[in-house]
Amino acid sequence: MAQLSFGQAVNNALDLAMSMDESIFLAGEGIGVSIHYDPNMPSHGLLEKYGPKRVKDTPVSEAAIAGLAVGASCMGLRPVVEIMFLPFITLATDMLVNHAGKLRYLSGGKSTFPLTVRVKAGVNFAAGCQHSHNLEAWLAHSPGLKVVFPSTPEDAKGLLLSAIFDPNPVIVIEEMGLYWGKGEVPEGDYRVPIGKARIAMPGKDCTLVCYGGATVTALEAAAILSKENIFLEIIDLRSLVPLDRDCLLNSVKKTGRLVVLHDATKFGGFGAEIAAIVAEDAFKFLKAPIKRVAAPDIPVPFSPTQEKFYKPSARMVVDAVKSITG
Amino acid sequence: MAQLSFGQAVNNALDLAMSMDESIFLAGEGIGVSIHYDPNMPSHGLLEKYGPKRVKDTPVSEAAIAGLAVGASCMGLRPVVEIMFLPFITLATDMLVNHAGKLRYLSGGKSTFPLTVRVKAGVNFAAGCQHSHNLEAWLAHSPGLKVVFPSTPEDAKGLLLSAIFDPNPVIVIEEMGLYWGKGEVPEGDYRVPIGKARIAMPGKDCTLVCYGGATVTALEAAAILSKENIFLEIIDLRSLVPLDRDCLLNSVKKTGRLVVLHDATKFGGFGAEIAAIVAEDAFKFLKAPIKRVAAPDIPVPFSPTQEKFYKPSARMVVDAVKSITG
Amino acid sequence: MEPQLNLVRLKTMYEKMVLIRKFEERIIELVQEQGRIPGMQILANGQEAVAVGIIESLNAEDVIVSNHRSHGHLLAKGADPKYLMAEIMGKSGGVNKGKSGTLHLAVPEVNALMTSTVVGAGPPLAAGAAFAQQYRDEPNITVVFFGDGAAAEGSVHEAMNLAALWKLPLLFVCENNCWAGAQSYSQHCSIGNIAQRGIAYDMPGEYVDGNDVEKVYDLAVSMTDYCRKGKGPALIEAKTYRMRGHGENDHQHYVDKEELVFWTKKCPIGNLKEKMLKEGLITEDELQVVETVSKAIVDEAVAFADESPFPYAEEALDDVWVK
Amino acid sequence: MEPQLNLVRLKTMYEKMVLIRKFEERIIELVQEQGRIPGMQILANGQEAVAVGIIESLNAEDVIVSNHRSHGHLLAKGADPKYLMAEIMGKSGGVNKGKSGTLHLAVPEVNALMTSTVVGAGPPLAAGAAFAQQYRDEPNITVVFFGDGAAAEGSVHEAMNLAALWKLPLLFVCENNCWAGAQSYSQHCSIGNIAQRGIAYDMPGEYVDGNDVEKVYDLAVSMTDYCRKGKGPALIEAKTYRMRGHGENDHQHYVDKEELVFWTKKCPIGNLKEKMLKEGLITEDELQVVETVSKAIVDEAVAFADESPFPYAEEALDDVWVK
Ligand SMILES: Cc1ncc(C[n+]2csc(CCOP(=O)(O)OP(=O)(O)O)c2C)c(N)n1
Ligand SMILES: Cc1ncc(C[n+]2csc(CCOP(=O)(O)OP(=O)(O)O)c2C)c(N)n1
Ligand SMILES: [Mg+2]
Ligand SMILES: [Mg+2]
Repeated sequence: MAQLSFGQAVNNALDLAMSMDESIFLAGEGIGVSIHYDPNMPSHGLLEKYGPKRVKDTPVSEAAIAGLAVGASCMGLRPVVEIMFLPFITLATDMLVNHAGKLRYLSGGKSTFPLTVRVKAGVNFAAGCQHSHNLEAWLAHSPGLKVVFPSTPEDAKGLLLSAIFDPNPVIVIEEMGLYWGKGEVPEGDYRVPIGKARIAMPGKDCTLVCYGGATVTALEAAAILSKENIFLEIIDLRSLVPLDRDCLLNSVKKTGRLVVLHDATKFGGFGAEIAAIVAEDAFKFLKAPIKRVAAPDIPVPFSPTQEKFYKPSARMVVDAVKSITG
Repeated sequence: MAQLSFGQAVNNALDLAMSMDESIFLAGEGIGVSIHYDPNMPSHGLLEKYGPKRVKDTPVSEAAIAGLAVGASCMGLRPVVEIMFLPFITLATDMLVNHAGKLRYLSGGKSTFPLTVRVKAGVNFAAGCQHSHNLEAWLAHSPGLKVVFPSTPEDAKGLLLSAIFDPNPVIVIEEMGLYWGKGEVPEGDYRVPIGKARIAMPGKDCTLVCYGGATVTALEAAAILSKENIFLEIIDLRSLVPLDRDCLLNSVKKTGRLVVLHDATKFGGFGAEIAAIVAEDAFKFLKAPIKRVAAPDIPVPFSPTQEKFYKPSARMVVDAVKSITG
Repeated sequence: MEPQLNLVRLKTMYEKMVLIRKFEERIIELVQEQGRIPGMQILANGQEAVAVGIIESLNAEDVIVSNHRSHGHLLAKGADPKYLMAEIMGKSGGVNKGKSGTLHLAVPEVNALMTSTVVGAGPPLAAGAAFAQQYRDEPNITVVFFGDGAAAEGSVHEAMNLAALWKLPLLFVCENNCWAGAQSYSQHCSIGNIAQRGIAYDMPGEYVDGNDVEKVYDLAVSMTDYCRKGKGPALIEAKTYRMRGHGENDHQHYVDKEELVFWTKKCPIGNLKEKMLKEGLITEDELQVVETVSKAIVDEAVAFADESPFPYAEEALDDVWVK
Repeated sequence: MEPQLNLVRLKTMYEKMVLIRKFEERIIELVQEQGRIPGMQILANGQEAVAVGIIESLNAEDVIVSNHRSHGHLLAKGADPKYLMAEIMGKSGGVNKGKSGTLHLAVPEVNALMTSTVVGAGPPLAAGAAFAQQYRDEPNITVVFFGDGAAAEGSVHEAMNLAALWKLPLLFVCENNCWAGAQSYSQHCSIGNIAQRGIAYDMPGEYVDGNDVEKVYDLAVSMTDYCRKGKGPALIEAKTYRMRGHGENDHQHYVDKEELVFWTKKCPIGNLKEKMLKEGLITEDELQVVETVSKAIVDEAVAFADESPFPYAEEALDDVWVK
């Protein structure tokens, strides 16, 4: 075990994977030479270590970056490419959704696309709505793509390694605000299986489902609530696709209550899917309405007062939980 | 009233709007000269009537088509552009989601974008998954965009006219399979308000929520069920954004049961939002689990046997309803 | 005739063009027999010389990336007509088990790994394939076929810039068939020759009479040679014509009939046949054999496809994931 | 000095450049005073001559579409520094009520209606604006500013093809500042001069020393004239340099220090000042007035911004829709 920041954990996974398998290369805007000179940035130092053949800075061309990944993976390489921020993934969605996710199917299972796309998310960095826009729900609604969204350094490493060596296309969403936060990270080729959720905190009164940066908010809320003797069971999904339905349903069967939390906007967000699954498959265990805590249905505002207002808070989670418990 | 096909109703709306307002122009791939020579196609005959200044065939450039709409609308025109098929909207999502939906907000309410994007949907035309892929859930999850999805000739006309004269960006999804089907359509400047659902059939036993082409399936299912004395209340949403929450909730409060139906894939589909709203705001009225009938989480297969399997059927609706009634 | 193009090769190319033509003519018949083929059929009738001339310059290991108009490319690359026809009919014996149909036929067996019907998608995919070839120091190259209409897509620009910047072994082949759907070339493209866009990326770009298989082949040989030597990508614009509508339901109401007559006279197959006859390179008997053989191949393909059952509905759930 | 560029204009341009420089130097100070400005600041330091030279050739009714590096463009077009500064600080008195911040400042009052920080998004938006001008037979044109990095985006290609095809009154201005983030020009672009891409669309394309405001202005006059006459779009590549990092946290560890020295000597403001002094076009006193006035304007802007409160949190919910 080592104490690593989230960013270092990602870096460690990339480094390890590259040292294990020659068919892995990295590509993206500033993946080699970066405006940041910070060991907490995911690809820090890898150009120096692996050289420009395997660490490829690209032009500002999101469709080409994604196309590069699709085409190269089909030929047997294992591309790990980066789309800088989630809203820019719009520019790559044709390549990801219509190609990465479908070309294997279209080939009748003959072609394979073992590619990984890393993309940064976050609503807390005062860059406004064209840099901050959580679109994980889009990707999760796209057949043929796996989607993971880690919340701890350990999972950041373990899920990324699993993603890179997965024979299917995997989108890895990284919460930027977490890059500098530290945690214990197993050494070596450590993998976290894609499709398994994590019980971040066991509890009996209410299930709280979250992922990525919202997990931090959830833990804060749990701390507040525990003082009032309300015990949350926090499920950190880790993988949105495939989803760990069993973990979700078992928890709700136990607690009888569900709150879903995410930083994305509420309407049509991924939380709706969680709510719908539970309303469909654990209905009779539900003792109260399902609550969703999410961002309002607006673009992310710039001004600090308003950006803070936008991001779902522990207080909102506490209120939601209390509205359905006791 | 006139008997018009759905396609003619769209055509009639375009024609009327153009004759009423000089600031309206059409643009798209084959919007003027088309490979189809069929009066049931939405823009049939409009080039001849309004000339090439107002009916603009474009290059095959979806981002530019959408950008054209955003830029021209900001200058006070009312662009009505077409993206040929829903999966190709991926190529326009940056322009639509990051620009059409956000630039007004970013301007602090100073700029306005009265644009309309028409796009064709459908899973039943043997073209495979790169032509057939219902992505309405993406658009509905994008702040700043309105989304409508009519199911009858009357609504096709009335919603399109409302969309064109709406001061905000509106995406109008047209179910291709419906183009040739006829119905009564009011003459003249007939508008259907955006944000109001339609009770396509009143009933007492179970609420069925649907939109677009799935409404046909819903009506079929209702006919079957009525023979067994199960009476569906069919809500044809018409608008996904803004959503007619009242209509939805009132119906569920009455029936106590909900089935949601759409042709899009299930996981993360728009049906999840409907289920989540009801599980949140009408929970205590629910007598049974909420069921979703939707396509499996796979790309649309080509082979007729498999494409038929893909598309949710009346039989599946009947089974879902029966599993929660009686 | 150029020196590198010997008679054997010329005959092979002729045979391939005839096979493609017959294969697609049979599709036309099948479409007319209501319901025998589902969906739209986008045919390469009139464009056979591009597919054959370009692909004749390749090795078996070279990769091609194709588009919605792929029958010619795939047959030229050696795909088995049986499996193609079965796929086009949506049968379980199809090369893609009926999941694809005509629009996105992938035939990895002949290194046609990816085909996309999203206009303009081929070039970035092909850049990825060419990158893999460069990365592994392979002697192979990738060829991507796209239309004049596709040239307007942003993805094509991104791919050209990337390929030129990284000197990828990638040949861009723009089949300029004068149409993008119902839009004529001058209605969708801002320049006279798409080949000229090579200048925008510091990449060689040349156009060629796409109805003359010998000329196409000769240019392809020099361009593929350039790519193979690691000098970077190159662009060929093959000027040709789409003889049928965009899909068999398109009756070309918007096409000038004289233009069709003009191009009918420029038929790549008819002209080559005449030329070979005139120069004594082939006999009427030999020509007859070519006809007979290709008809037999197509007959066999249709018989195979007819016999192949439709796939089981539930098998639609397979092939999304590598398990 | 060219005939059309009279002394009054030259002084105006000098004043504008100085104002932009001072405005952004104040931002640098404010960034250093922890917490006074939220987010990344992308500055046009060193590039002032491009904004000023181009925009001086426009009328008030002409439209500009800008990008993440917009302060210079907007100030040159006449935006009020008070409202800009307040917006940059996220205040309710900001030109966009604090919804935008520095990255997407829109100032419709001066016909800067749309600004996007999505690299490459400007050109298609600008094509839409230019289309509206053409549609209404207005005498106005649109100018879009984008970077050398942006030139690699597909959207730029689509917009250029469309604009050239439809002969839209649109001037494309590529500010080639040698960098796209931490990638130098030769690492992201496949050709020597982006201006050359004009050929790919049959559109005039020329490059100019972007640090020489007179040359920029002269070329802009002839190019805007071309666009205004309905001949179609045109492309200017202004060669300049980004003097600061990409954001004030970027300490340019990847930049060759000699290159910085080289470009420091080419400062568009310093050189013009020297030239005007040498040629007796301006006096030291006049220069001092320019300094004093621009400092006063910036002081006033900061004072205004400081006094303006942060917007109410709940007002975040406004301005999505026209009600
Ligand atoms: C992204 C996208 N937009 C639109 C279409 C619809 N479409 C299919 S073929 C075609 C015309 C393509 O023209 P071209 O590239 O010249 O190819 P050709 O059909 O002439 O071979 C269009 C617009 C599509 N398949 N993909
Ligand atoms: C679509 C998109 N991709 C990536 C980015 C991140 N990004 C911001 S500025 C920049 C570099 C742009 O370079 P250039 O166009 O030359 O403009 P400059 O910053 O040099 O003025 C990048 C990659 C972005 N904002 N948008
Ligand atoms: Mg064509
Ligand atoms: Mg730059």
